[in-house]
Amino acid sequence: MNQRQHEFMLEQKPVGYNVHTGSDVQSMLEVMGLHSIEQLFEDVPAKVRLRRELDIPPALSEWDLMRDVRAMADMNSTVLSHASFLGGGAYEHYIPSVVDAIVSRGEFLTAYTPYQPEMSQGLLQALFEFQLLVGRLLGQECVNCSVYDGATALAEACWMMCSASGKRRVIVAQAIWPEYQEVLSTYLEPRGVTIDYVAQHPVTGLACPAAVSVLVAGGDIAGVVLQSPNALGVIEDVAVMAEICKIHQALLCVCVNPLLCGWLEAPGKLGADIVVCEGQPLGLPLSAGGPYVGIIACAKPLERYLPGRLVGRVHDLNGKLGYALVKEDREQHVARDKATSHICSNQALNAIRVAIYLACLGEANFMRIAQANAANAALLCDLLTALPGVRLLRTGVHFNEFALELPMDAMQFSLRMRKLGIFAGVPVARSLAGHERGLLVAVTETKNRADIEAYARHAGACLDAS
Amino acid sequence: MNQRQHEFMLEQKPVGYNVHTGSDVQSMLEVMGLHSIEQLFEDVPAKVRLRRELDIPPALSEWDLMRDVRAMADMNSTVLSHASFLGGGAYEHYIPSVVDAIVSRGEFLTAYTPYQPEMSQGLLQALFEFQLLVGRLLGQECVNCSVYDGATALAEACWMMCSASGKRRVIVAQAIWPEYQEVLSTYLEPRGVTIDYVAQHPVTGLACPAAVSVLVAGGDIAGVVLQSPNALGVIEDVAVMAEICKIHQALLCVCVNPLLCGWLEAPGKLGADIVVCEGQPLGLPLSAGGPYVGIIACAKPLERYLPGRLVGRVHDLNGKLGYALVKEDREQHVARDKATSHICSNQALNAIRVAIYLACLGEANFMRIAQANAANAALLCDLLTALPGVRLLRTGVHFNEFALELPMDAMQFSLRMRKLGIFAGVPVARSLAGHERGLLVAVTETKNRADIEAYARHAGACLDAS
Amino acid sequence: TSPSQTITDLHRAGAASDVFSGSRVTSPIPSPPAFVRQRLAIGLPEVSEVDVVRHFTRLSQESHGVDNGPYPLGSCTMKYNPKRNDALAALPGFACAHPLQDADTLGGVWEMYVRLQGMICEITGMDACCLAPAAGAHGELAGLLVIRAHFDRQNNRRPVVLVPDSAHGTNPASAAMAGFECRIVPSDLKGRVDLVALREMLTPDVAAFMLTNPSTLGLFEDQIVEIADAVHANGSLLYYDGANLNALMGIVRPGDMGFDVVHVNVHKTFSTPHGGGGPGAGPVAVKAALAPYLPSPIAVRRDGVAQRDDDRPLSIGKMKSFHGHVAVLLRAYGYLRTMGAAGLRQASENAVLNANYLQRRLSHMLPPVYAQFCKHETLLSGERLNTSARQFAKRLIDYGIHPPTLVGAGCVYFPGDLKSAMLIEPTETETKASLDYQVEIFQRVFDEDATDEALVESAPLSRKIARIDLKN
Amino acid sequence: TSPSQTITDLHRAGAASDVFSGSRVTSPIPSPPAFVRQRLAIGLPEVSEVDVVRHFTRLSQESHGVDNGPYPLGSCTMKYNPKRNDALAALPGFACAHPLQDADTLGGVWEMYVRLQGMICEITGMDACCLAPAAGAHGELAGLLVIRAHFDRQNNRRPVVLVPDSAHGTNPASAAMAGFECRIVPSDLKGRVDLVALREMLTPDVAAFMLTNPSTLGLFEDQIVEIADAVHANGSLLYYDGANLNALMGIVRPGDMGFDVVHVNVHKTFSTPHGGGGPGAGPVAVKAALAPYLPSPIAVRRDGVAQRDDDRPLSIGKMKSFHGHVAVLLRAYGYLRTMGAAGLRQASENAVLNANYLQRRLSHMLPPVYAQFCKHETLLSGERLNTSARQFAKRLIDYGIHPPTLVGAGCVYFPGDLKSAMLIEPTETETKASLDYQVEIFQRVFDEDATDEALVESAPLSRKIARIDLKN
Repeated sequence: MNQRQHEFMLEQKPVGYNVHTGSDVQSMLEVMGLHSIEQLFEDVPAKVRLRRELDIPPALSEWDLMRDVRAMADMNSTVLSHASFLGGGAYEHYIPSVVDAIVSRGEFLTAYTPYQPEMSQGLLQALFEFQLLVGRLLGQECVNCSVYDGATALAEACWMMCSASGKRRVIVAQAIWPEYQEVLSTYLEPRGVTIDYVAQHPVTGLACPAAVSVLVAGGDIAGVVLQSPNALGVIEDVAVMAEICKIHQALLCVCVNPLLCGWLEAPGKLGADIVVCEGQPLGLPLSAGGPYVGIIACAKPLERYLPGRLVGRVHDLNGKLGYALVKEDREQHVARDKATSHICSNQALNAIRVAIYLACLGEANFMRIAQANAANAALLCDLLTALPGVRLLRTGVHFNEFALELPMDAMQFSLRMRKLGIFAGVPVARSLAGHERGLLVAVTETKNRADIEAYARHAGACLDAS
Repeated sequence: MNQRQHEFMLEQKPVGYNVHTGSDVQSMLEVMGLHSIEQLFEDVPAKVRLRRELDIPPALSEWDLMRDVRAMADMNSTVLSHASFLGGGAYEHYIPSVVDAIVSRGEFLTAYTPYQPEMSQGLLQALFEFQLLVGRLLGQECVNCSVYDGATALAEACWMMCSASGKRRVIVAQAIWPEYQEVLSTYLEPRGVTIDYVAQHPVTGLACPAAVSVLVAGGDIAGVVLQSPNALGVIEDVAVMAEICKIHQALLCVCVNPLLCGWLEAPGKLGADIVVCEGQPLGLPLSAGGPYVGIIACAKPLERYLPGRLVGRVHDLNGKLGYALVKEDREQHVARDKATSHICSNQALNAIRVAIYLACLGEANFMRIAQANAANAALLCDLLTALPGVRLLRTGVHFNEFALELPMDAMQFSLRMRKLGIFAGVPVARSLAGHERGLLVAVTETKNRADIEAYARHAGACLDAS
Repeated sequence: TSPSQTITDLHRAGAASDVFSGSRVTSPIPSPPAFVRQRLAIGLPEVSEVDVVRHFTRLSQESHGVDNGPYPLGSCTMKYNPKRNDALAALPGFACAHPLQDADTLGGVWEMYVRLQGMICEITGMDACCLAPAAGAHGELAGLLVIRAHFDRQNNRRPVVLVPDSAHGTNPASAAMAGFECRIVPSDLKGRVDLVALREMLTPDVAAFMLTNPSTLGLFEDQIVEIADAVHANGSLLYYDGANLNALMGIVRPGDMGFDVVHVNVHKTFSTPHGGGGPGAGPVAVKAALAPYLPSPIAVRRDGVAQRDDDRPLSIGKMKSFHGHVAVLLRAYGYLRTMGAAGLRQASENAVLNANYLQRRLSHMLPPVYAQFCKHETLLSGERLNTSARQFAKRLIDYGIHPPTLVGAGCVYFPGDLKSAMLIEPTETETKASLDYQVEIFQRVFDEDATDEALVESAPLSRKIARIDLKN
Repeated sequence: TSPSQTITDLHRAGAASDVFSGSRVTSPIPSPPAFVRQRLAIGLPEVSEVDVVRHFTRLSQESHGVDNGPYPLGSCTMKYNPKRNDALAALPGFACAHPLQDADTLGGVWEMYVRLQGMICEITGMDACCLAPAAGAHGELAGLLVIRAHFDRQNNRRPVVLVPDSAHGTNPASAAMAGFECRIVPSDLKGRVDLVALREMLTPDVAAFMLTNPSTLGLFEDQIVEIADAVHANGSLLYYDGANLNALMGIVRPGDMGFDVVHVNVHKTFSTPHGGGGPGAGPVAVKAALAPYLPSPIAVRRDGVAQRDDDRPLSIGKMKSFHGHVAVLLRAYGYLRTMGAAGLRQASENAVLNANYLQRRLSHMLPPVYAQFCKHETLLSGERLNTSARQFAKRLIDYGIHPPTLVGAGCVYFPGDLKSAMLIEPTETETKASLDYQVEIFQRVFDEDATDEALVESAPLSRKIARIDLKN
């Protein structure tokens, strides 16, 4: 050990991200007339103090940490190691490199909520642009600055309908993602909201207007929930449901795959009062499940029921336009138990991702991607339904995902396909009990004709082997 | 096709990164009274014009490009897929994530050479800090703002010695990297510089002071070149060579692994007039060979012979201190054929990497890394030389790399080890002809005891099999 | 008076991206359903890639993060966000995995989950943990639903939750979302829970008392044992809001203080970046008796192999889609593995040291509201200011320091008449030099406040826009 | 008058990194050799990680790149640097490969090399290409050494290289490094090579004439066929400095114009980032007769498999360690594959369009030195300015536009009496709106120059420091 090192060793070495040297600590304590940090903890009752070090694994250097986590990463298969046709609410899409290059910038990444608008104009503007672009995409005027994900967005939207109507009953077309059903229960049952599920049409897979109509006519309904494409991949008829709701003064909330709005008219323009979506398809990596971004868009009259933050254009004291968080009287830090929601941390950085993603693609490319999703799914669907024993489970029109009935157990089929390097799809049985032969297959713009034909070829082989 | 798209299709679509819409082009041409861009090329003689499109592969979308390059990336093995003990002038080291996070920032990444100091103070300061920290590390006062790599740094340094001395003969201790030998020929022979190689001591592997002494005494020698550790991994005695040079008024240039300067006294402090190095070990990824960074450090009197850019502290017109490129009269854009070098584009961003790397590690950690390299190499060396038939090729002291003589062909041994997931080392034969059983093995801080023991265990098995 | 150009105002140009130059549409586009027309226009910009990059680069430069300087916001724990953890989250093995892959192809996720659950249990003194909640408030909701399920299971309906008047707004809001009625427990003169009042309020209908300790006033509740005893004696449960856990890691554990349920804000205590407001993550941990009710899924190790466990019949169910913010939790994992036990304890010690050092150094200008040592944050009084705490804070902006937390500007709530107070949490990753610099700037602004009120009133002067006064 | 804090002035703190918290020293540290002492101190800073991040984040913000705004430097082609190409370079399959791995474990490198070599040959009209040179000047040196080797092989020593007076400084400097004597060919009144003078200078000792076309004055050498004929008639070779290739891609190829050797600046024409001065790459391409002399290694495809070829006995040898700037070349590959043939042609067309548009719009303020259409860059005269071209440029800084290239501030050389000229290269990735904005700012500064000379003289006023005047 050399002299310089020796000198270092004499000092208390900070550990991890701690920054103080021993002499820093000493001089700071001296300013306060103290001799040890321990004195600052004298108000902690001795009987509950931890008298040992925490029992957690030893600290790792950066290099060892990378090795450790890389080893865990290698335990996961991915959509790079397999050709993935998985959907079910999260989709593999192409993400321009620009998105990552920008959101990794420290000014965005390490910022807090922009409560001080003068210091955060750029962040506020980026979030404003998210609201602006997403509002246009979904066809609604007001967009909040994100909630956790699609499922919680739907739950919050249901409560919005309850708050706005004063009623506590919601009708939900059955074919929403199973996770969304569970989250609706988690969020709404404690607050006394009743959820009535209405079955889809057994042939088309569409929600049944007649069934909904009967229920809504009851009069105690806050609103109706529709998912499009639904959990069977079928595109719902938003307009007809909107008409029914309008007649009976119920609200309509549509949960949409935002990419569908690049192909077909936006739900907001078809009469939905609230449009929610999982924003993951708009530039967010799959990340094994999150974080994603939940989006709620609504018509102006419902704005005061929106959960979470809103960025608006405001004037500074010289009359210059700028951006700030607005309408905070809805939020928990002001309204507390009367708030529209408890949400505080949201998904701001992912909202910025969405804004950059949409800006990168632009109008024409975004529409083309949407069309390509539809076209690619249609191609694979055609190829697969040409195989013996394979048929579409529901006849409605699909977007980028469709449910098949296979001549064999879907899980077993998937396992065979996996061995051939393909994630074949998500079992339908998770959303529709009793359909063990049902498989939900998603195809996005990430797949080319060769990928699609390879799927069909391998599927033929896997089915033959049964 | 919808209306909006149709509108788009009518316009000339820009391709790739081109930005102009058809109407942009039209309106710009109108300003100039032109009707087509073609008119701007009328001065290009018709007979040499290319009358067809270039024959290059069709354009790829970003997604397809990623797939294309990912497929090529998968054709490479890496130091992640194999435990690598390769050195030979490029080393696997741990690089703090902070380094990448900073150098990927667009302000640094997409900047040009800071010829306008007022607009580039941050860039200039970062480069100044590179010079400052590297100067301290190598023990020299002056450091230039980088040249291409270690090999060209050495070649440029030799020319510096020639320029400063007016002589055209350089003595080089033989055991420099074979690539460096080749680059010396490429750079120096056209300019009439003679290179005399002096063999190393056959037992210790050190350069022979006596042999050098005799040659230097001849009097027409611009300088002497020494690499440490040399191409056999042996640490050279800089001080004794400096003494010889001093006596005979020749200059001494030492090419050092910069990490060695964390363990042993810097060559600049041991009497070297010029210290050059390949800066790759200081925070640069292996990148299959580049870009790396060449560093030249020298004593003040030699500064005016330095190639390339220098950043200095200067005053603005109010007397405030700032940074700017200085002493440009040495450079090609001023001195043209009288310049110290032709270098224009250098390795600035990698120089910034080095500055951040050194700042991240700090004094104590840098020294510990250097020591760990020495310790890890010593451990593996001990384990391997305990195997039957394995011995050290040269007895000198090693740093993080050592040359072994194996009881079998080194290439064949390496192939066997590769099948076990280990890159065993670099053949000695590439630098020392006739030593087909020689293997140069490097061990850095990236390897732990388990890695090292695994190497030894597998080596034993591979040798037994022979 | 026009705002900055937004992305939609930029010059129409070749689209930034070029997904289709390689023609990705493999077959004819199908016909839309009969009942809905094709989309004709959206209103998205058509901007060149370089313009997108320049636009958002500029917006980032007009923002302020921990990477730019001190960010002493109270109860937000704006500590350094390690870059290495971002690199972990970007590893394709995690970033490119689909959540609905067969569970056995996500072994690395469950392995990380099992380890992180274990570390959180140890740090909080709890027995079981679920990583699914998306944020602190989400963890609160999960915890309260667990409490609700616990009493439901006993057929013991308790419709009331108590929260202190100083509680974060999320506490009462989460309680309301969990279907509870909120009652507010007053503070005593020392800024702590009024124990007498609490005892009176502990009626048989009380399910839980939610507490953050140290409180949002930066004070340790030194009667915590008495509080816990009183709560438990009433058959109620004690909820720990983990927002201020940064003061106590390795020193005292919520579980040992008597708390039954805890949530942790990994974007505070465990250093994951805030990202301008999120995403964070809010794991919830509980004592063994409550474990069956935790949300699903959790990860368990069986026969040495980490795996997902969905078979939990008493679970309150799902809090969100899939299984949590993997990319955020991975960063938290990286943080904890870098710090180790000693590092975490030191972090809390230094966080408290830094807060007290600032409190002492600032006390002649901004005396502490409660004259005693604080924990990781300090509540200072702006009563000596000529202008106001708000203008003082706005003037700090001109010196590149983010304002502390003020009433109405942040997610903290100051009870009673503390309108002129400011809450400062320096965190442990600020050096002494940084703290001294902050003191120097505070002094400069304090002097300006004394000598040039108009200047301070007009702050900030250095930013793109002047002060924004919102009437909401 | 103290400069900004440097990293060594920052507060001494826990070291940023923590390589050794996990104890990486596996065994005792060996003893140093007897003849050298152990290092006792270096003088590196000991700074906290957050301070390192903040320090260099600040330095980056005090810099200016293409990502920040227009960068109209002449002969530097500061076009947009696509982010996707950075992502390619970061792929572990390339970033984590060791150059001395067995060549058969680097198949992806050779595959990329073969493809890129082929595209460069096609774009330049050459027959063979080596990717090894590290930068433009390095490519020049390689090309000149190839020429030297070619004549040596014929036992035809030609010690002289001709360069135009307007040549980049690297041309004569590289010629000197290659051991040639430089002779300067004058320009004619139209700014082009003086053909009469050239013919006189083409003596039997001339190995090559180095030319960039368009020239650094932004003009196409329309007598190129005559020049090439004259050079070849003398038995000399014609060298193409690729610095200005951005004007001609897909329109006319150096090889078709009669050039024998070309280098390409991938950090200009092929959009790889300059990184504040480098690293770039300077592939060199030649006609078939010169191919044997190219530096080593090159990549070849044999039996369909791309591989490294070192067995080239006539090669001039190595230009640097290993085989080139893989991470830079990969970006160039990404650029070319994104652009395709039509995209490249359009890029050159638009680059020329943009330069002419600016030239026209600015002509009432800064008339072109040569009154004719330019190519990708335009040389403007500052003679109508009250102050100077230099001060005009400095004032642009205050409006966020990087100054054009001026005499002595950049790597371009203006011959003769063009001291008040400025060279502007807008590049094709600036939109019309960006060009119009630049015109607007130029107009504003021009008006200031007319009405408020003192203001312009004192520029820049908006930066951290005022003007720096160097006496060197």
